[in-house]
Amino acid sequence: MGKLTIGCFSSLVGSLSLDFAVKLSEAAVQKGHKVDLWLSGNGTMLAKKGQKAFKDYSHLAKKVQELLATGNFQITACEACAEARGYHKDEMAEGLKRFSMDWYLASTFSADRVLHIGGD
Amino acid sequence: MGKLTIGCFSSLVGSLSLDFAVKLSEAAVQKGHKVDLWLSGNGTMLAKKGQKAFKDYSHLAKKVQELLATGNFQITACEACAEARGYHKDEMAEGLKRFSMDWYLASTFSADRVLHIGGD
Amino acid sequence: MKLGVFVSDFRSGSDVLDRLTAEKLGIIFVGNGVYHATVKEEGKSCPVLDKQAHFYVLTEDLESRGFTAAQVDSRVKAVTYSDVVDLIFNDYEKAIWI
Amino acid sequence: MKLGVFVSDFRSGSDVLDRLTAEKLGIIFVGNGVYHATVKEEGKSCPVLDKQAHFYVLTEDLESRGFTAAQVDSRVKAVTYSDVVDLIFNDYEKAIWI
Amino acid sequence: MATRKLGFVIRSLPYKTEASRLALTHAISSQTVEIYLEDGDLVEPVVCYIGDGVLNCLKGQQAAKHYGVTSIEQHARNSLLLDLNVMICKEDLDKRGIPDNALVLDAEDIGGETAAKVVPYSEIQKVMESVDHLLFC
Amino acid sequence: MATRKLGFVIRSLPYKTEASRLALTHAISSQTVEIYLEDGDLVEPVVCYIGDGVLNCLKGQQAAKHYGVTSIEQHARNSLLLDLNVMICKEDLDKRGIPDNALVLDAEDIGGETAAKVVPYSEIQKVMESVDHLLFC
Repeated sequence: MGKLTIGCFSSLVGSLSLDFAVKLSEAAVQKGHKVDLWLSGNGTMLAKKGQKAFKDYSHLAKKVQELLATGNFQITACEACAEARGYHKDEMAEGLKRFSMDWYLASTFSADRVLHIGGD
Repeated sequence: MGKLTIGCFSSLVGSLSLDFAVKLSEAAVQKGHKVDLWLSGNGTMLAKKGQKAFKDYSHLAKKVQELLATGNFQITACEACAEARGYHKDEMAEGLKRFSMDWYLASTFSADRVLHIGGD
Repeated sequence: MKLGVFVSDFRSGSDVLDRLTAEKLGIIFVGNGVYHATVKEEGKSCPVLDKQAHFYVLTEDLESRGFTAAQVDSRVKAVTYSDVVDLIFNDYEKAIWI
Repeated sequence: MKLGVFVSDFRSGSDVLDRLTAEKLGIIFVGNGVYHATVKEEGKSCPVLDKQAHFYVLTEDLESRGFTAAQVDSRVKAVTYSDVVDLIFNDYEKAIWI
Repeated sequence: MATRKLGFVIRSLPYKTEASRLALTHAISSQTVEIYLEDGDLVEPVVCYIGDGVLNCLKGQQAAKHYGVTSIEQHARNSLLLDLNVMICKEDLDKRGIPDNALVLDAEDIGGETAAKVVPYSEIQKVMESVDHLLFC
Repeated sequence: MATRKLGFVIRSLPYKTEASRLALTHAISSQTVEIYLEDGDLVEPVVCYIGDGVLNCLKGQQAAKHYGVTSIEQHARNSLLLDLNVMICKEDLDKRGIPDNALVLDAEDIGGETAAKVVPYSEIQKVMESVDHLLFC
């Protein structure tokens, strides 16, 4: 069993890249791997609590909570990227962490595989 | 003097398209025109209050307030697009309105020119 | 029609641009579109500049990317945001962003 | 190296892909990359499929866009998210997203 | 009493951005715009698909099943249900080898009365010239 | 005691997305990663610019003046100030007619000791093969 670190910079709604990252995380966790998901840039939109589920928009909050409950999944948002968008500490969804970018690099240190989704 | 309606779907940070929309609005207002700015999709990120100014990121909140103060500038965010991203009514920056998409179409009805920035 | 086209990207949009026709056509390079006006590839300037059109480039976006007006193709006129407002209201009836 | 490349777009990235070499190269079409595996232009399939590589397409993204596995180029294997996890851990040492 | 015509021209691929989805939802919102206008005033959208944008019109999109989001197909059907004027560029379909029967051309089964039209690019150019404002995405 | 090498390969244009900016800020964050690691463990980034990505390296970017945001040039200078290993693809510069003197190649004036290297693509390919993980953007 291995560890996969995914970095995702893509926005919550529209690109479906965050959806990809979350679904890939789910598939990996189901196979017994550990996954770290790092949100930076517009990807930090996923970290905001209180997202309303509409049929027209990606809604990943529930799946993220299920993954967190397995204990084999961590999700961390870039602190500065979040603040720049007006997402403050008390607006973070439950179970998500906030750190500076070095957290991601530290996660890759012990990762067997890294997938960096670097654009919008 | 005319009326310009701008629609912008691009994210707050990164693409600089929202920066373009705000700077174009400013230049138009300075020349005596009226401007309506419609935020939809990821563009609604501009509507969230409490965005912290960092040097690495676009920070348009101040300029928007200055434009609002002229009385010749309106800025309205798409309600559903905002809610899907977890931006609720009480998190809106001061002076910004929220309506459904028909507000934008109504604005184009009386506009002399429309510029629709439709992608990310 | 008199159509002003904002070209905001370097590597996409040419399929749209190639087919557009207008009685008067203005092409305004903004954002990463400014590379069309400044970068030669294999020594050749960008094919879009061969189109029958009036060309403009936004000075603010040019300078943000490390270019000066002196590096702009001679067919392209450097303009400011203030000029763009006049282009929109006075020179073109419709404006699109690609 | 054994390199798995996630190709997520239809109209960009070919400049990168053309130059990449690897002892074992896997190309996994995801997102709008799935059009590489399904759309022929002027009757010709996408040039990227002529590259010496193993090709995969993510079924979920294929079906989301209105295609079925039957419409996929014969050189491309349809895979699921679960299969992609195995590709990442078992078949390729490095993975990149373009 | 006046009618302003808006031309939504969809040139983007579906899903990678929200561009085509939002174009359709905005065009559809013309149905309720009267609440902001004076009696008799109207905003009339026309939707044109060109270039890669024609790939938005494919039938059988299973985005809801796989990602829990409404497919662009469903939005296209809604636009036809509400009898919007919809045109798809024939040359761009032909170039990509897409036959008419692969497209969402009507919403008859749910009560739509107007079918989308597959037309040469020259017809779309005419639309661009005739509308009051153009909205590309 | 181990060192893991990360290859950041920047192929995107500046400004249209945050890709190149975030690649640089993430690479730079390697300077503080030790707080999360055991003594002696390191993460060592190398930054390569290929394709349109080489346009990130142009000198004289006035993004701060016009848009109030740090230019990518400034981030590139910071990466050199911190002595990161930086490579720029020669073929891609030549193709676009960009001379070396138009590039941010060092940060000597602010105390950087390591210059960026203009290298053939084959050198960058070797980097891709030698690093532990590749981060394209």
